[in-house]
Amino acid sequence: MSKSPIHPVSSLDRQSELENSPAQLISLDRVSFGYSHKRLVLQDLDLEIKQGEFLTLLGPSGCGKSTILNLIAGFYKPLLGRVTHGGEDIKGPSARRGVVFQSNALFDWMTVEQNVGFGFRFQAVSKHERKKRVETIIALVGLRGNERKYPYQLSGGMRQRVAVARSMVVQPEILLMDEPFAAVDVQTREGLQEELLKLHEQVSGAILFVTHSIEEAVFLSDRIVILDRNLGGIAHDIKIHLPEPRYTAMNRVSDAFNQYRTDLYLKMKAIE
Amino acid sequence: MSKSPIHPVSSLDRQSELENSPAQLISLDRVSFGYSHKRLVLQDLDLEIKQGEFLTLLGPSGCGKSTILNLIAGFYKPLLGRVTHGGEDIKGPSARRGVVFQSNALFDWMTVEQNVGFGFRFQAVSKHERKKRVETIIALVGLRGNERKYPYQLSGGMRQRVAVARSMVVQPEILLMDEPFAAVDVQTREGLQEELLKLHEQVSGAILFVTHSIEEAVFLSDRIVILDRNLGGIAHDIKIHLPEPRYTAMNRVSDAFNQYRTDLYLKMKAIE
Amino acid sequence: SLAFAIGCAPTEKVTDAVETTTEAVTEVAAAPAADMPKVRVGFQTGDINNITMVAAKEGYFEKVGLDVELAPYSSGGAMVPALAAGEVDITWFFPFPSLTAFATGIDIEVVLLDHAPLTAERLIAGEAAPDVASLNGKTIGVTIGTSGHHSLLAAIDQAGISQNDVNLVNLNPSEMAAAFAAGKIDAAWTWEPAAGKLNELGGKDIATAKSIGAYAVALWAVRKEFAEANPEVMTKFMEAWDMAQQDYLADPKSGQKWEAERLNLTPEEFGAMVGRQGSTVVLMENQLTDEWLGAPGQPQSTNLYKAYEEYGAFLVDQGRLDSVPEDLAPLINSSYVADYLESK
Amino acid sequence: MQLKMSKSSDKMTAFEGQDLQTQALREKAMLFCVAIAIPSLILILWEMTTRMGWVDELFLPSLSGIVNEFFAMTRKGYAGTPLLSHVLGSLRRVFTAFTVGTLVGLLLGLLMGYYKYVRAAFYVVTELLRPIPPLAFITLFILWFGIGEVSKVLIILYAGALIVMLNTMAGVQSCPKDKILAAQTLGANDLAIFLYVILPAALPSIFTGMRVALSVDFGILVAAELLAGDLGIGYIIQDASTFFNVEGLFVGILMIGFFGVMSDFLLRIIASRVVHWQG
Amino acid sequence: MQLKMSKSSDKMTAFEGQDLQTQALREKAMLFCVAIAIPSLILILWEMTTRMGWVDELFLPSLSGIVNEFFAMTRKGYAGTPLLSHVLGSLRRVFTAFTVGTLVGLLLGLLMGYYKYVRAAFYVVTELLRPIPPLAFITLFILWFGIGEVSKVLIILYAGALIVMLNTMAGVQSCPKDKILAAQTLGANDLAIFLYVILPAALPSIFTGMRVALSVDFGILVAAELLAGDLGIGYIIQDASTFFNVEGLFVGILMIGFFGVMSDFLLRIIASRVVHWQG
Ligand SMILES: Nc1ncnc2c1ncn2[C@@H]1O[C@H](COP(=O)(O)OP(=O)(O)OP(=O)(O)O)[C@@H](O)[C@H]1O
Ligand SMILES: Nc1ncnc2c1ncn2[C@@H]1O[C@H](COP(=O)(O)OP(=O)(O)OP(=O)(O)O)[C@@H](O)[C@H]1O
Ligand SMILES: [Mg+2]
Ligand SMILES: [Mg+2]
Repeated sequence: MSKSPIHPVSSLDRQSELENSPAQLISLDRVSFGYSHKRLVLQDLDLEIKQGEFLTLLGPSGCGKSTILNLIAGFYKPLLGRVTHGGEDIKGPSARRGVVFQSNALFDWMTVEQNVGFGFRFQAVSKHERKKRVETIIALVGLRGNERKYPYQLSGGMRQRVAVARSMVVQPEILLMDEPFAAVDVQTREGLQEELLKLHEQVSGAILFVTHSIEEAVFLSDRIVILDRNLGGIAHDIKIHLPEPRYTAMNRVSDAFNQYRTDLYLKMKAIE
Repeated sequence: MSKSPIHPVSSLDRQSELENSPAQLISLDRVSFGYSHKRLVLQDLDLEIKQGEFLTLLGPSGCGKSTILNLIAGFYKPLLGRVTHGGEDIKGPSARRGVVFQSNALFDWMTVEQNVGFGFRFQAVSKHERKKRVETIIALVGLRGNERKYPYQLSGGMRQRVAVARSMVVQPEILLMDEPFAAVDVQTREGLQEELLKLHEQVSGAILFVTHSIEEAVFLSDRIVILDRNLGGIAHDIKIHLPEPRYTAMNRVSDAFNQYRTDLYLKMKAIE
Repeated sequence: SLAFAIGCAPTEKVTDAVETTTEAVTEVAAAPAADMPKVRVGFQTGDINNITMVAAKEGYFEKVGLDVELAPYSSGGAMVPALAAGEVDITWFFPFPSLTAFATGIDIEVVLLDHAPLTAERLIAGEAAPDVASLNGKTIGVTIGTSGHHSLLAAIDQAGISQNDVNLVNLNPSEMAAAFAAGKIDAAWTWEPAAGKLNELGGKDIATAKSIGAYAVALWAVRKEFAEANPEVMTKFMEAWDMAQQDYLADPKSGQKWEAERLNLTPEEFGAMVGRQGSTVVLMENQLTDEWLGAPGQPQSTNLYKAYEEYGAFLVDQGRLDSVPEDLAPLINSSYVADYLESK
Repeated sequence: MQLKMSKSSDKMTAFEGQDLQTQALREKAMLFCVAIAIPSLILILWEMTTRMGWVDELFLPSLSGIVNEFFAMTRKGYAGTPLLSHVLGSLRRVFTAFTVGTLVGLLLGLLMGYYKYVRAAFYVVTELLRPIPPLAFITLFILWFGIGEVSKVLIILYAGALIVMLNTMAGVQSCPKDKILAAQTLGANDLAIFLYVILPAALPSIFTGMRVALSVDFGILVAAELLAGDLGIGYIIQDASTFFNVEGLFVGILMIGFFGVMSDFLLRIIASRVVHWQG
Repeated sequence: MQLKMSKSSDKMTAFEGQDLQTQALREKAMLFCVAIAIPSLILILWEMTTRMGWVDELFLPSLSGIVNEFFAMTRKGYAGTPLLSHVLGSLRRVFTAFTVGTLVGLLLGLLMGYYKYVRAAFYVVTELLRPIPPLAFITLFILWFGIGEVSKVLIILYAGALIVMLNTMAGVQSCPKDKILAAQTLGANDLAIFLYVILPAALPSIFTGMRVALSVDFGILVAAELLAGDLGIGYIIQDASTFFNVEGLFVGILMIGFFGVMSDFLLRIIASRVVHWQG
């Protein structure tokens, strides 16, 4: 991956593009939420995600990152306020919003092909078209040759690729990823990060990413939101400018990267 | 922890101290090993660990880091060559060499106190003395007040502290730690790293540490050995000079740290 | 017949006999009972053990100096392994299990006859079959491989029906009533208490062991090894039995209270059941006739012996026993009764 | 705090009104009601069928008849023995068999789990014994062990012991390797590892085995008391069958059900006390 | 490559000689030998006890006697029926009961696992039924279902069905929440989630239940064939007991053991084929 040719496109183009885009894909509007009556987890949260944006949530454990993700996925409803997708209230889970779980949540009884093709069962897609698209996406995540394998025959990293491919295939407008790479080892994780960036480049759609790793957040994101300990308040909202394409090894050790890293590290420390 | 006063002692003192120490605690002498006849994992490996040294092994997955640790622990025997501790061949597991597992391997049916005190059952230590030493070490790892709790009542980070305390109590001459903090979240991990450094300062004894995280290795180690993909050959042997005390937050974002990090990152990339 | 039907008023003579023996016993009881071995006496929980209970509960065993331990068995079949294992010394059951035990090489001998239940075993049918002849094509419940099975075949044979024209269903006595109530069988050959239940459910008796001329007797068998080692115990047992028998015959109502209680029945219910059995008690002095045990050393001429021969052929024919010993004489030993009667 | 009402959909956790816990509580109450209502309904229907004459009492005794029979038994006893003696007799048998069977199964299971040669040695025998029902052994047990309590207890014991053995073995084998290694690096010898590490690690599995064994032991009671019995709930069931006392039969069956459930409940409580560390 | 020999200690994985795999293979072979040797030894000892006259044949028939009896049965049949008919009769009963019981248990278990109200509704009844032995039901089943195959199959069926039900329920409940959520975000409706997610996730547990149920079904065979029996291995066991044919009894017992082990083996193979994804 580090061998892919580097096109030193300034990321400022990308940032200004996002800046000028009027389209708010997801919007949380004064959202309050709690799992029980005893304690609120989020209070009056405002958050917007633009079309095509790669947004990462950082914050101390238990601050409500997963909760925000669950609300957008439609697994829970806000107590107060609105969570909208393209202006419409989110009523429940939908194929328009893909989710990748830390545990990958693959169907162990289906082959890679069947897992990836699962979403098509519920769409009016011709068999031929379906086959073609499954093939394409499997190639895209670098799993060609593993179509007939079962999850137990794959490594942790490969399993996460299948999970990503499975969500991509139904072309969701946003992909919600809750610490998707936390359970794989460091080397594999870096590979997966680069794959994800490439995929994001090729497939339109926003990504909401949750992680605990500052390095991962800096490397991946267009924008990082740091949440407060205090009822999911937003402490910082930072745009990341790194040279395009993102997925080069140099972007992990460049001065700009180290600067973001140091800055975010100190900001996080301040919250704790 | 970031509030602890910073004593800017040059770490060169510590390095030269280690340099001048003649005492080789553990020594691997032309060691070859394989789990089956089909394939060797280590070939002709030479490695020495000095008394009091904090040595970290880095290297690609499957290169043999855990294998080296298992050989020193006495879980396996080398096929060829010698593994010695204080000049004597290692014949099997012993209380002179503590081990902390990634999974923490706590005894779920014992309280924190009982877990920590377990090693005393096999030593001629008076009940009073035992109690006192268990108390001291529990305080040292910051678990006072949790003596009567069971592992399931503790967080992941607290469990790892118990595991460390349990190994420390029998005063091993070396502590072998195989990715001990890989399964806890980032914030907790940083706390544990700082605790470990403090403990290492107070308790004599060497530490052999295995990790995949370059940041962790740089932050913790006196010396880092990077293993090759090729039969556990040593690719690099690097001394780390960072200001003492190590356990300050600044040591994670200082220029020196970033330099080590970049250097090691590129060295690791070159191996893969 | 010299036997007394239960329920008949006992003669003065018998009452006298009871009194005299009771007196005799008191003297014997003075003899040290300590050197007498413990005797394990078997009884059947699913059947009626009137005289046995009288002997045990009224203290006749103690009076003669026997140290008796009663051992409950669910059926006569369960006695066989117990005899083989030496778990029980003396026990009562019916001819089939005794023949099974003898044929499989367990050393036992029949030493005493208890009673002859002449109508306990009977064929009971619903309205569809007023007599045996009308059983043609019907379903009949029977416990395959028992004396009931043997008798049923004899009954339908006598009525001129071929075995192939009836449908025999193998049922345990405990299952008969349920099957009859559910209308799954038209008739059943069985014995008390199941037979009584069938009557209660509206079944009519259409044949009995007596009506078809079958031999029916409850008999006492002893492990030969035990008997030969303890002849005095055998004699004492006969003595106690004699006394209990007379006591029971003197006042059957009172003698039945033990069993009525054990079987959870009112005295009236139990009395009716015993009445249906139509049992005749085989009196001590009649044991040595050819109708019962016969004289010592001459069992071949007895009705019991002839019945055994017939049963043996039947069981071999049914494939339940590989063979039956040519000589069944060692199975019957009336010498202990004879010894007792002599000493009396 | 005033909350807007959000339309509830059955797929989502809906929050209605101010008290979020109310709904959870209400659901629990509802579930409890259903759990009580259905059995009650069955009982009522049962009583109705006979009261209304829908079904002949011969086929299904009335509920009240069964209850009456039960009280009659408590007063008069059954077959000349007080009901309590029957119950205690059966319970004593089950618990003796359960205790001894558990000990035997535990010992064998520990050895089989720890030493693979012991495991290999017993494998074929235990596999072959497992499907053989106790009922088949009655004659042999009379022959070998007589008709006393020994036989009855052994009949109940062996099936339960096999189950405890298999579960103990699985428990020992499931003990994480790293816990054993950890104990070794702390200086523990083989015996200490066995006592302080392997045995506790196997306990959850052992208790699972014990619960299954206890339920099986109750199931075998009737067969065991077929063996020369004159006492016990199993005896009542058989005797009631013999005398076609369907009401008595039901009393016996329901008593076995009751004591089975009760003792399982007790064992569950004990298990959760002993294996408290699973949280 | 020449290797130095290192002194082996039993605590360590010792490497001796050049071929490291030899030892693992040798150990496997040894274990297999032990697994075969012990049962063989038992058989030889068994034959000896009677040959040498240590034990009366009445108590323990000789092995050769049992084998002879078996061959005699294959030739002459038992009680006028060919042995094959007995065996097929029993197997047919067990497999009918097993199939129907599994289907019933599966259906109930799926519903109970999925809908908590269904679970609540059945809870008390199933808990109470569980410890009640089939033997206790014989009289009632004759009353309700007659004396034919239906009763026999039902006696075998109900205990097995309960076990499959409980395991299916547990399997459904153990389906990871995130797999269900993942299916929802891919557009799956309730039916699809049930078919493609919950059911497959429950399969391993269902097969475990089926294996236990099958072994229980074999165990109940003797009790079931106590009911109006005239055919079957269970019938042979009882009839041989009644006529104190200890050799015949052993043939029956060993046949149940054999078919029990065989069918479990078969089911295990099927299970590993169906639930292939567990690796
Ligand atoms: N299902 C639930 N029921 C009740 N409380 C919950 C539930 N899930 C989360 N919480 C609580 O809500 C708060 C926010 O949890 P959330 O999982 O959103 O945090 P997070 O930022 O994702 O934390 P982490 O980094 O540890 O994953 C926490 O206090 C947590 O304990
Ligand atoms: N118990 C074992 N039996 C057989 N092979 C093993 C065993 N443990 C490890 N190996 C193999 O030995 C090699 C070295 O493994 P080792 O666990 O030492 O690597 P590692 O550097 O610790 O890797 P990781 O970073 O993934 O933990 C690998 O190829 C591995 O597959
Ligand atoms: Mg989270
Ligand atoms: Mg490793």
